[in-house]
Amino acid sequence: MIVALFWVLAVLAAASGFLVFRLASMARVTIALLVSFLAAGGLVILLGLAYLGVVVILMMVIEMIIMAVFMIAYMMQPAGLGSMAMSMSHNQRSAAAISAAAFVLLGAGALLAPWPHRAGPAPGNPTFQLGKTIMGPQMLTMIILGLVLLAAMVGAVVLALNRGRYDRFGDDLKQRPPADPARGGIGR
Amino acid sequence: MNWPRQEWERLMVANAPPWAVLLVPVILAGFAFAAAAADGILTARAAGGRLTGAVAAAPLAEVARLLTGQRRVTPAEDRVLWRSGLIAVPVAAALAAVVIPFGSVTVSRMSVGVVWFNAMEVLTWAAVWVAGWGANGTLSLVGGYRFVAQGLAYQLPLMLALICAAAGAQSLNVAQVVTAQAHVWFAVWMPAAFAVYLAAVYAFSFLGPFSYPAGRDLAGGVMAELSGPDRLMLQAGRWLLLTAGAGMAVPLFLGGGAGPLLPAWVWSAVKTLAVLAVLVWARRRLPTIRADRYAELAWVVLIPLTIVQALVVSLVVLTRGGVQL
Amino acid sequence: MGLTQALLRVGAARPHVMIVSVPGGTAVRLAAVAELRRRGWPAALSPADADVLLVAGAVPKDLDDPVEEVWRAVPAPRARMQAASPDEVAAVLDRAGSLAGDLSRQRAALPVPRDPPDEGEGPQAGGGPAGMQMPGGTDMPGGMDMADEMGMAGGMDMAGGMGMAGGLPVASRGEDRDGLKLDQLHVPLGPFLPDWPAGLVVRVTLQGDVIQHATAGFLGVTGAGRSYWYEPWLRAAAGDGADADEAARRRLASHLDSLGRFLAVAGWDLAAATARRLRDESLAGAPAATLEPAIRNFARRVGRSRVLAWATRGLGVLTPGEAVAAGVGGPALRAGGDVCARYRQWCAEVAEAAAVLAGRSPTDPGMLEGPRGPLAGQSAPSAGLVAVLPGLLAGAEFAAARLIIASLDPDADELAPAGVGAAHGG
Amino acid sequence: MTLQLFLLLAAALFAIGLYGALSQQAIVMIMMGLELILNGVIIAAAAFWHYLAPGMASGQVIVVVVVVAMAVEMAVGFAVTTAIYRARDVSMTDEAAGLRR
Repeated sequence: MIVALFWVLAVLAAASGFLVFRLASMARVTIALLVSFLAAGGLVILLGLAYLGVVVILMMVIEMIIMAVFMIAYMMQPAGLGSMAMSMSHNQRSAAAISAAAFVLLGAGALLAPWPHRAGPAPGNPTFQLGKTIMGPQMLTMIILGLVLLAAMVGAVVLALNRGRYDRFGDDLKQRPPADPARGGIGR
Repeated sequence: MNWPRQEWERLMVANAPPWAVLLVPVILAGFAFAAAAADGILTARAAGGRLTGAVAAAPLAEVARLLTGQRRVTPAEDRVLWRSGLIAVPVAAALAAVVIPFGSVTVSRMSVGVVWFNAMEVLTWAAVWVAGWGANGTLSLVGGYRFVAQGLAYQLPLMLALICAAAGAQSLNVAQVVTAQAHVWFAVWMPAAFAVYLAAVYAFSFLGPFSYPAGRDLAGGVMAELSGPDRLMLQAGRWLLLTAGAGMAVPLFLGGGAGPLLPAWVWSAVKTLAVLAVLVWARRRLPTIRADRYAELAWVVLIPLTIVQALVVSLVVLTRGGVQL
Repeated sequence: MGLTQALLRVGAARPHVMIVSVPGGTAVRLAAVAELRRRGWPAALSPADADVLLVAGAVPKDLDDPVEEVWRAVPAPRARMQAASPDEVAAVLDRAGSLAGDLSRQRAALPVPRDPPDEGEGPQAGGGPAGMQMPGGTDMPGGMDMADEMGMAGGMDMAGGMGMAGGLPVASRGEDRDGLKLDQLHVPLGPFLPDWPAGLVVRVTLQGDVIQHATAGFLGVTGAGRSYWYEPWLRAAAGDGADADEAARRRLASHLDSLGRFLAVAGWDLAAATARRLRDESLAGAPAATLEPAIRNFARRVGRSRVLAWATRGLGVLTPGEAVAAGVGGPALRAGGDVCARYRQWCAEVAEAAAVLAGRSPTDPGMLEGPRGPLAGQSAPSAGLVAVLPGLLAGAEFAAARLIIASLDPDADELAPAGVGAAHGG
Repeated sequence: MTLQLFLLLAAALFAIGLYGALSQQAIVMIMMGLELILNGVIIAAAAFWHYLAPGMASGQVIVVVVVVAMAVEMAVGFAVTTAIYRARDVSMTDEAAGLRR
């Protein structure tokens, strides 16, 4: 039963991942990638990491839908209808060769490497194990991740915005309410 | 195959037989029917109509009507995505309900039930957006996008509200969240989290004040192009989501099946019905809250509010004897 | 087959009815709505949800095609009915119910014609598929961007300008408020959206759900300037004798009708249902003594709602100066502000009219003007309301635009057919 | 079901993602390729944790880091796309390369 589940999820993950670069409609592309992630999340759960698996599912749904919004906004012909669905790829052949080589290399490594045996028993609760680790020995990792996330958020907003505070509040920053195209919900 | 047994137990352990999984959608649908019937009665009363047995049975008649209805076909629709999105909504509701304990019986007592519930509810993001997209209609598409906008507003406060309950119990396991409320319900000392959670229940089932994605101004939004069985899927999905949300409020904030005299499952049912009654009663009493207004409120007021709530919960847990691992 | 027939019967016992209201059909519409409520039959929001299409009133010639399009979008089992006068409504609905529940007749009518992929220019049914294929516009799965906060700004993108894809025209692009050149859709709103003024067609250029440009006008104006809501004033003008009581009642009902529409668009179902019930009661001649407290109660609750005010503040600001310049009179001028001010003005006037009815305010028939403003001017009050729409709608998001239109609620029947003009702007 | 099987799947996802990242022109499609690569990394890390060292949380921490990396990649990637699109009206790498001239 578990083996069958593995095969189903594995094939689903790889096949829908492949479909990402074969489908024309941007909505279908994103949903295909989402299916690949959902299958991967299922596999992570299968490996005993329930928390991380469910988090992968949760995060990827949100991420992919936001991705779909941007994909459709910026892509030509997002619906991929008719003959207008032009090819938007380049050096297909060399890309295929390189990635095939990468697969062979990685696959050979996976099959030929002398993997050690399982060291130590599984923890009583892997979620607690993760929590204790990132709040303990791996605290530095978490702090750095937090800073990176913060920097990414600030950087992304700065890059994406076309209106600065002088546009919103006027040259002397005194204009109230700010000149926003739509009013927000807290009385500004 | 060296699968350590205890890992699977943590994941799948149920104190119900495996076939009970099949009961989850049935029980959920039963509660949803009750809610929809109550809603119909309230609608009829507000309009000044007569209250008859037919009004109460209207949800059943509606199912019959939609089952015989013809499916709508629109030009250049994306049928595969459209239909799968529609089916995904009730499926997500049923999957989310798997971790809800009914009395002392749970179909899945997985160790991460709270996160599971959240993840299954988030599936509606993809499902509703795709349902809006697939129909290839302006109003339907705008409705689908509205759900994403609404999701960006409600999701983070909801997550933080769930974190409050989990932190209070020091566990992501729903059964342990219930156990942790043996003395005081979480609703009592986490009122902000409870209120945010209830608002989010409306939001993810896009009913009541959060029916923005299916608003009247959009002639039904994501529902605008749906007829027959397709419409049944999404309409049922909304009510099932509302019911699942109400059902989950009971173990998270209202002490689960705990209560005097009556058996636990009766208490679970009574509390679920009470939450549903409040949700159904209040749903017509507020205007639609548009995402362009709610997003700012959620990010500027509700997220800090729930963070403070989580902080308070953590401090209480620490002072009450610290973390037991 | 027995099962299908049985299910069909059960469903047809409570069919969803889409009322198509056309100019000149106000009285029939009111009768139909009241009859639906009496039977407990739900009103369909879009053709896809409808079993019965009830055309309220005689269809003017230029609305023939739009009605036909809506009908094409109604899935089987279905029945199309027409009620020319308020008295017919009950009988027509009876027939509709039995028709929708008749398996053999429904089978005979199948298949329902599919929508042709391209419909060309023309006003379209809002909820229908028809409203969906953008005439002169696009192939729909064009999307929007989320660049501007969470508010769904943005546009449908399909770079490359015009062209055809899959038999559908492709969107063009244009500047938007985020400085991104994303796709534009040209969408006609109306004439048959739920809670929408009869005959109104607003052609909008949408980017995402932001309206960039709008033109507004009426289709099918046949009323010869005889609006249902102005009947007492028209009679008075014709010298038939002014009945102050009747005028107050009609104005009350008119405002309640507008309020019901506005509250429904705002998604406040309970208040909308109350407004409509009170409207029908006041038209049916309920005694003022029972009507007045209920209306005062309702007006206070709606007028003081903080959530509704929060949701509508700052939308569609119409200053008194602009209003006068456009020829807007009546409550929209007196409110002199945003959507919130306008619905509050209605609430105040509703309470006032109820007080007049109950004899608690001095009655002077000359003082009480028509529901949308005085008829004295050279153009009908609603002509001014339509004229200000393009300016108010430009830059508004879809939901805000619906609220703005509902807060003005122009009435096609005030206009004489000759005076049909489309307002432009944006 | 063995470690090798999981690693083969991870390698397959990695290779597909690499193919996409190399062959696609649209920035958003390249990001899809990167996400697929990271998807492979997630599976590999979880498999390593399960089969090699479940006693240590390192495998889990890698998964957390990768998930965060995905979020960062998304946020910055779309911000860059938005900025380029606004400035030059392009969303393709080949066209963006032309902007230098």
